[in-house]
Amino acid sequence: MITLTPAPFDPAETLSAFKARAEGAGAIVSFTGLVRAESAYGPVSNLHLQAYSPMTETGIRTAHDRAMASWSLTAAAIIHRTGTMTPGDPIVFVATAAHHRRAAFEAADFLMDYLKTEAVFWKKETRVSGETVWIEPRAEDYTDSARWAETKG
Amino acid sequence: MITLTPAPFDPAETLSAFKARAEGAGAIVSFTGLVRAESAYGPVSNLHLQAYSPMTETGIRTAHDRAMASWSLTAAAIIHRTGTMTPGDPIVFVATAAHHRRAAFEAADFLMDYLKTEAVFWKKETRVSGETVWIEPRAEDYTDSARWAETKG
Amino acid sequence: MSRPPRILYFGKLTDVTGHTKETEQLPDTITDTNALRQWADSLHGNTGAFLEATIRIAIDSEIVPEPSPLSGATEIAFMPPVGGG
Amino acid sequence: MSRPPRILYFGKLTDVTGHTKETEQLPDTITDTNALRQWADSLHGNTGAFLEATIRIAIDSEIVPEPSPLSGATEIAFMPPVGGG
Repeated sequence: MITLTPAPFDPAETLSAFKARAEGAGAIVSFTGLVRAESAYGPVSNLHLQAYSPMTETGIRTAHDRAMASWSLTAAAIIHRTGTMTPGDPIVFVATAAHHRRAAFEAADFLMDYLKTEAVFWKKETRVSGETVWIEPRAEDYTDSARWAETKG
Repeated sequence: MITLTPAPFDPAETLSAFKARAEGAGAIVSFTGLVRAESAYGPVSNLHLQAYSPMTETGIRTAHDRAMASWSLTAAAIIHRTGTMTPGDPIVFVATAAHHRRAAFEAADFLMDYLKTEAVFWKKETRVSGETVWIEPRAEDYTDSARWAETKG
Repeated sequence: MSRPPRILYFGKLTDVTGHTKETEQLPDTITDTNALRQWADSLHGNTGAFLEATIRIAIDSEIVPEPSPLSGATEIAFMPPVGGG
Repeated sequence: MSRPPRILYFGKLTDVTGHTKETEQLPDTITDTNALRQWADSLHGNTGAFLEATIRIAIDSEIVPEPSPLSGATEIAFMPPVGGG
């Protein structure tokens, strides 16, 4: 299940719905990403995310399908915000369900690496100072994502 | 926050409470373990867990404190059931909050490895056939737990 | 005659243009990605922002090698580097 | 005189004894872990279950090397191997 939404969402409600759908799984991992109050450059006022439909969804769908196949998941869900968010707001939620915990952990980690590095989003940070900056990819993120290229086809 | 409870709990409610407590974190990982309907030996009727207080809590507290220190977590929560559960019931819930996702993932993984291998629990499986078996430690679980000995002091 | 394509701007180019969708119609004389970049740049202050190699062009949701012809395109997007969510 | 210690049984030993807490009082003559194992085994059908090396003994919530004296113990637990939750 993949959702790209300009509206706020509640990670706990999402986990509850996912758990109902993951009937029969032994392990459920969830990841929630929240807007941080401090970036590397100082206090953050808001974060604005642009997506390009359907390219963004297509990319996420490909990562989702790869995770389902690579780790034999019984279910997976991805929710990603677009639009303007303030510190503390959920940006992204990923849940994975599997028979065993190792698969659920690795698949959630893989999906998050994809979403944080390769997913088609543009991100503008507005600082408390009033300055706005479009965030460029970080070298650290590419390193995380590259981990999977070595271990999974 | 460590809770050992003979009463059922709701992972989604727990995540909601944890998120409120993890104010300021950028990443929250949760793990929910559920009683599986099938074990290696066939269909499961129920699972009974014994703990030995306060030894069980002390061990979990030690793992919790080690995780907080090793990964600079902003918060961590562990809930573990005792008593009798049926398939689909949550057995264990772990949540970790950190500034960055790598720390939250690794710490949750570490805590689950501890809980599934070294934690002081005794587990009796009652099968649909009527047979009851006290589950002995699995070699696979020891391998998972040993991963951390190499990388973290 | 086919309708002229929609032109979309993402990321920092949104700030350069002031909008995510071009309000000007693409002239018939602009037939490939090179000419498109020059046209967009001159339309928006000649800053060179549209000429940067890190900006990729997608035609109908597919990033294309350049130069590529624009014929038959329904939607053309200027895409700065994507950095994830 | 101190009160005799509580004796607790966990895991598969719960099934052997039928309870998690010993209802019989530990005699004064049982002064170390070896004697305790023999006493528990004879009390519960002489199956050898209490003599197994994989069963560890905890005194006041600390697993002890064996043999260990029981003097001063408030609580003694027979612990089969723990397998996590």
